[in-house]
Amino acid sequence: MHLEDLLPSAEPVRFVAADGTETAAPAGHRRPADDRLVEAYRRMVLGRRFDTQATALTRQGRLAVYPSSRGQEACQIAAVLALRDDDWLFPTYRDSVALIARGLDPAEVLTLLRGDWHCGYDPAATRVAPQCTPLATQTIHAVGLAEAMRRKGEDGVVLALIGDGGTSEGDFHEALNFAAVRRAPVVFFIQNNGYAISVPLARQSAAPALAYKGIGYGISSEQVDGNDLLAVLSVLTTAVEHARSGRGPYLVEAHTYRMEAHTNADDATRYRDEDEVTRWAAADPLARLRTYLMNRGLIDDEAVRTAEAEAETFAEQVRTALNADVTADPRTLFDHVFAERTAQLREQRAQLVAELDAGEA
Amino acid sequence: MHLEDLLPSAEPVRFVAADGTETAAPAGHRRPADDRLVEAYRRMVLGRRFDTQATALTRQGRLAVYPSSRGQEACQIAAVLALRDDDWLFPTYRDSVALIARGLDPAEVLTLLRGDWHCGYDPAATRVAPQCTPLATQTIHAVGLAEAMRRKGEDGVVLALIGDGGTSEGDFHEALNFAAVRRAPVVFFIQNNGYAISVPLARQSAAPALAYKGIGYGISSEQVDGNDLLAVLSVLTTAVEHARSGRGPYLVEAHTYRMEAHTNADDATRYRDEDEVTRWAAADPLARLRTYLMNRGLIDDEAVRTAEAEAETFAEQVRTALNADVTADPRTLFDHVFAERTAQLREQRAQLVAELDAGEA
Amino acid sequence: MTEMTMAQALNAALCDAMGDDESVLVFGEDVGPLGGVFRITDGLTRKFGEERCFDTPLAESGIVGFAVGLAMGGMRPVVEMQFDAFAYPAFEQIASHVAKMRNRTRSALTMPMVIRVPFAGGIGGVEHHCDSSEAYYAHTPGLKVVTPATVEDAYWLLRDAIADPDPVVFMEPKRLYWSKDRVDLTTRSAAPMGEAAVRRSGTDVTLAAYGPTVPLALQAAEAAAAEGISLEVVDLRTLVPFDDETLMRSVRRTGRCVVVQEAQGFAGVAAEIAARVQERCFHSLAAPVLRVTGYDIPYPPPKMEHPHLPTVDRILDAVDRLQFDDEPDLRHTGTAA
Amino acid sequence: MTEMTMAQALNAALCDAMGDDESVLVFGEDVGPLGGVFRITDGLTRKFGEERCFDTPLAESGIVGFAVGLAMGGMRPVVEMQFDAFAYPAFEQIASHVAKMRNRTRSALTMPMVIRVPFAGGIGGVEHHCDSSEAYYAHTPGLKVVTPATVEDAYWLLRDAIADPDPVVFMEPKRLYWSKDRVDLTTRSAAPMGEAAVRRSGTDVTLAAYGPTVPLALQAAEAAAAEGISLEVVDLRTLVPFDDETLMRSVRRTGRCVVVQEAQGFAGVAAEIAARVQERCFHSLAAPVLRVTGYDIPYPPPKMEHPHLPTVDRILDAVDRLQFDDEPDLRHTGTAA
Ligand SMILES: Cc1ncc(C[n+]2csc(CCOP(=O)(O)OP(=O)(O)O)c2C)c(N)n1
Ligand SMILES: Cc1ncc(C[n+]2csc(CCOP(=O)(O)OP(=O)(O)O)c2C)c(N)n1
Ligand SMILES: [Mg+2]
Ligand SMILES: [Mg+2]
Repeated sequence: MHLEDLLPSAEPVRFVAADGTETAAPAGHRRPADDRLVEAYRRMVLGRRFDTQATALTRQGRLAVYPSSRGQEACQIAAVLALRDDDWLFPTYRDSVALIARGLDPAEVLTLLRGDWHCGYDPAATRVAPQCTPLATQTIHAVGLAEAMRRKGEDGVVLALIGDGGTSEGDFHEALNFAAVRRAPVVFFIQNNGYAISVPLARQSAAPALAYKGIGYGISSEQVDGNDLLAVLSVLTTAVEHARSGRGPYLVEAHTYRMEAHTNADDATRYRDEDEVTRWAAADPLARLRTYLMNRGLIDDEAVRTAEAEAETFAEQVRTALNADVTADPRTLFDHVFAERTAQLREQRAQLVAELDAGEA
Repeated sequence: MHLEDLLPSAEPVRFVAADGTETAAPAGHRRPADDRLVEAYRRMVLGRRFDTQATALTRQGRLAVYPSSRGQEACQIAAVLALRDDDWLFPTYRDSVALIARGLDPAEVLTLLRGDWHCGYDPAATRVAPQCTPLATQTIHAVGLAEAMRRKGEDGVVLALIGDGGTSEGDFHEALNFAAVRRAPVVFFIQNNGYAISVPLARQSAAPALAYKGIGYGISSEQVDGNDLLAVLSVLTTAVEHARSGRGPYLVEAHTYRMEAHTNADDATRYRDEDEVTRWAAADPLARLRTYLMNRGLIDDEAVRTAEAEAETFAEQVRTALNADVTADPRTLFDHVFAERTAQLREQRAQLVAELDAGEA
Repeated sequence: MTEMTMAQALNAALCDAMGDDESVLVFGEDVGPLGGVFRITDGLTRKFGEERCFDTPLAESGIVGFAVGLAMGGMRPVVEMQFDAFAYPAFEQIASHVAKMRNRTRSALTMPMVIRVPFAGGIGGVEHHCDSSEAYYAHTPGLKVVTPATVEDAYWLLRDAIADPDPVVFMEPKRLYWSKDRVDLTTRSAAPMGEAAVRRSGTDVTLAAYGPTVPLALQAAEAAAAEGISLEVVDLRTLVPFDDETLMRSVRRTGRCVVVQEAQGFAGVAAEIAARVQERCFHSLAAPVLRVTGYDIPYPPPKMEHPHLPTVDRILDAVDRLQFDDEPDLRHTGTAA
Repeated sequence: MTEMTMAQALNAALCDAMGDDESVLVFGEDVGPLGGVFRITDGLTRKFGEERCFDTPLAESGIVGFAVGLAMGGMRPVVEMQFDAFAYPAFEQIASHVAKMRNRTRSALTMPMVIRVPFAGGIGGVEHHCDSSEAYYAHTPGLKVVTPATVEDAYWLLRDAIADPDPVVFMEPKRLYWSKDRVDLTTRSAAPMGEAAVRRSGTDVTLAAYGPTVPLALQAAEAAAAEGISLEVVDLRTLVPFDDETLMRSVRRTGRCVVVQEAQGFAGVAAEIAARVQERCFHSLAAPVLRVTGYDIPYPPPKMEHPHLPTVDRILDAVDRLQFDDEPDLRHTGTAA
């Protein structure tokens, strides 16, 4: 392994400039096939609409809370497109759009945020781990799962998502090290959106770029323009192939931006000014991809309208799905603590049931 | 900050070859002054003798356990010589020789290992933190202490010792990151002695060298031949100056070898073969420095005899100091849990005292 | 007398402590410009500058370990753990260093630090945001554990904790952050940290509660009074060190005791209290010491937290089971088991 | 019948479990070629190869988190924490994932894993090597907690723990590693995990003990017999789930109970047991349930661990305080306080 392979490019990989014009192709990186790009656009439109819809639903009290990924759609969609259906995805609370792009049921994806019983979807069936809140803890789970797949003779890859703030946690360090030492087929994908709630990257790390962490573990690394779908998809595809071919883990950092506040409950004006947000708005990943595809004649106004209409229908479905009130039966609280209820849980459940029957609780 | 400053030299810095002959001076590194080298030799002889004496004392049951640093004396002594008296040292359980070199009372240094009350010496007075067992936890303490010094207007530096195995712990990652973000005057010194108890470095890390971890935090880093006193002292001196001058933390990895088993209780034959040990014996840091100083006429047989005689007298003192049996008064168990004993501790102490008076306990 | 919330009282305590003592430093995640997700540190960076109140990298073990080093260097760190479950990464630093440093250095190094932990539920938080973790700390020798239940206590207990020469895990009941009271913080009437307080006197049964369950116990007492049963409510305030005197004096008078805790019951603080009470007041007890606690399950999702949490009804049910008719209650003597 | 130590029985259990089930993986620090610092995994790498028993990087949170991922993928990880206090870095992984994964996925993902923790003292270990941490796990919903006291139980309880569909924290009493017994592991007579066992029947007092204190309780019973007092010794074996039935049946017969635990007393498992016993057997109790535990101090250095640890004398003193003369014992009713 040469040192060069372990260090990222000096500048983030980029295929398309903020204004949608194609830049000089970055050395050693393949531009994704056109059909993949068109498909990516479709899903980005859908993802963007889903995200704004979810944020709207918090105002109507339909969702307890929602962490938006608006502005990060290039990362969300590329992460999914880079994977096969039998690969695993380890998302955080912020990656609902990726789950939608992977085809999960929106109502299920939002189950937890509706305040209902946990996680909603079936992780085993969808090969998507429960969205993880304790920061960085999922990255080491990803390594264990990748090893389990290898042991079962599967050639699956695991893609673990993490934010810039999460990279400061000890578990991220331990995960990178375990993956490298065990040559696990894991791609660690950092969505560096500039903030950990209110804390800017400068207070989080003094590294030239987070992608420079890879070499300290012997992990191949790259950094990309996180708002350029072509760049993110190209690099993640390379990373996934690298991992699948048995050459060990790969670390990718995407430079992007969180357009909304941390969640609907957060007040971003307390720690960042509007100009910054406006500057990043000009680098919007969706507009950028649309202009690029238009320029290359890969889509036309008609295609755009279709995609947007499709997204509207989807948003409509989400609204209706979430209109139904969550009905949670407290008796189920005791059903999944253990495979079988312990004597203590049987006792406690009996007390609750008695209360419910007496109409007390 | 240029990337080059953050990456270590491709090869470990070395001034003196294993056979004691001087090598081509490594670019950009200053050879320590002759008098410092002679002083270093004196302390290495003393340290080596102390170490063998301590190991011997475990056989006589005078010490519960002793983790030897035989073979690592160049690191142990250089770490101390690179510091001023008002700088702080954060040692691990393996660094007793460094504490001796810093002038601490051997009986106090060995207090904990004698099974007596904890830590022995006064950390505040000696500016040596208690020898730390929970791996890597001391590295983040070092960052906090460095910041406290800065706040008090002191220009002190903190040198934190850690082993190769300890670098795998999350706390090491968090410590490096805190130090870098807060530009704390801390030197992280990894004694890579090839093993974490029975686990060889290859199972601990896949990094080209542990020193490559620095760049991932924006920390200047270097790697050295850990059995070459000149190299270790030269690089650590540079690192300490770097930190003291406000340029932030520094990471140094020394490639060395643990000649003894992990502790007297460990059986190294279970995980490493004699040839390996023999090969490293040829790279002995003490013999290397002696030959080098002899070649340069900086010491002669007379000086060697004096140093060894001095070491013998010291060993003698250690033996007598440890001959006295440890007398521990159980009543003191309640004295340092809190500044003042709580009602519960007063009650519990009273019960113990009653037992002692009744001659029960 | 000014009206303020518990959150504002905590903020005032931090502000006054920082004003009085230069060595008091406040840091953690989002405690700077944002003022903390619960706004407990609101305005501190503006008032005292980045040097005194600042955001750290996102790493709890690092935050506490950094505080350990600062304390070794003579500072008084006050760190915020953003939510109860997010203090777990710091458990080794807390249990092996914060709690033991004084002891292992024979007081040559001390740990005058405060670890603030917003804890427990009742606020509709999603998973990992509503754990009750006080027992982990209370069981760890070398840590003091404090939890306020009133606005006034929030101010004074935090001041005491910061002034204390030893490490204090300061458990803040999230659901009481927005509770209001009219208080005068210029003169102190609150008892010192380490003492429990009788919040309501009664004659029939002693309710022992702390933090989030104190207001609940008071409501129960009110309801019971209507039924002619007189409940005494003891707010423990400090779990470590424990104030046996106040609680035992009460139980010895009432002869009956119910402990109310929000945390899952098994091996929790309520178990310790029940064990102590029967050890020390056995011959005054007319009935077993009963516990009203959360179930032994992971904290439930927002829509289901109500059935998990102690309620006035459960407290009154427990009181009813205290055999005022001197007939043994078979429901809990386990004959059924 | 062959004579073996508890360490050998644990090794045999791991060996047989690995032989029976390919998905059982053993890993941790120094468990490979070295066979673990206590040699519990001795020979497993030789017998089953590096793929089945291997050394990991030195990071406990990583070890447990890696096991979580393996369990998500259908494996049965059995991880070793080298010493009790060195499991603390893994606390977040244990409390927030191992304990909750089944629940937060409605059993779509399960955690059939075993976390082996050599715990408690009595072996002259230096600081951080002798913590009693069982209460931290017992208080965490979603974890089962088991601790063997006999050579036979060491084998069967570990087999049960590995076979269990849920995560088990398996607490191994260090000081019993070298205890010997003649056992026949080909046929099972040991009760299943989840049940307590009466190790010695008696009529006057029930001694409840687990792990390291069980042999001590038996010695105390022997000594008491000489004085004409008949002690029944209940070995709890499993702390979670707790076997109320066996213990309460005993206490209801004897009317008296002493709980013996090595861990610091405050909010420990003994507190839970005392609380449960008086809740469920109040009307059968002739005296308070007393506890004999370690002091509420950091575990002492080797030369001073003896005065800290429960002793036969302390157990007998507690038994003496159980008011056989029906006179209230003022020493513990707190009137002195
Ligand atoms: C261990 C832990 N500590 C603290 C938190 C509280 N918290 C939730 S999100 C967040 C910021 C995370 O920032 P980043 O990793 O950059 O991800 P982003 O939210 O920007 O996508 C924090 C501090 C947590 N969830 N887990
Ligand atoms: C957190 C923690 N886990 C495990 C241990 C047990 N342990 C003590 S020393 C050691 C090996 C450390 O190796 P290394 O860091 O290379 O230092 P060395 O002993 O080689 O000097 C281990 C695993 C510990 N002390 N702390
Ligand atoms: Mg972020
Ligand atoms: Mg080593």
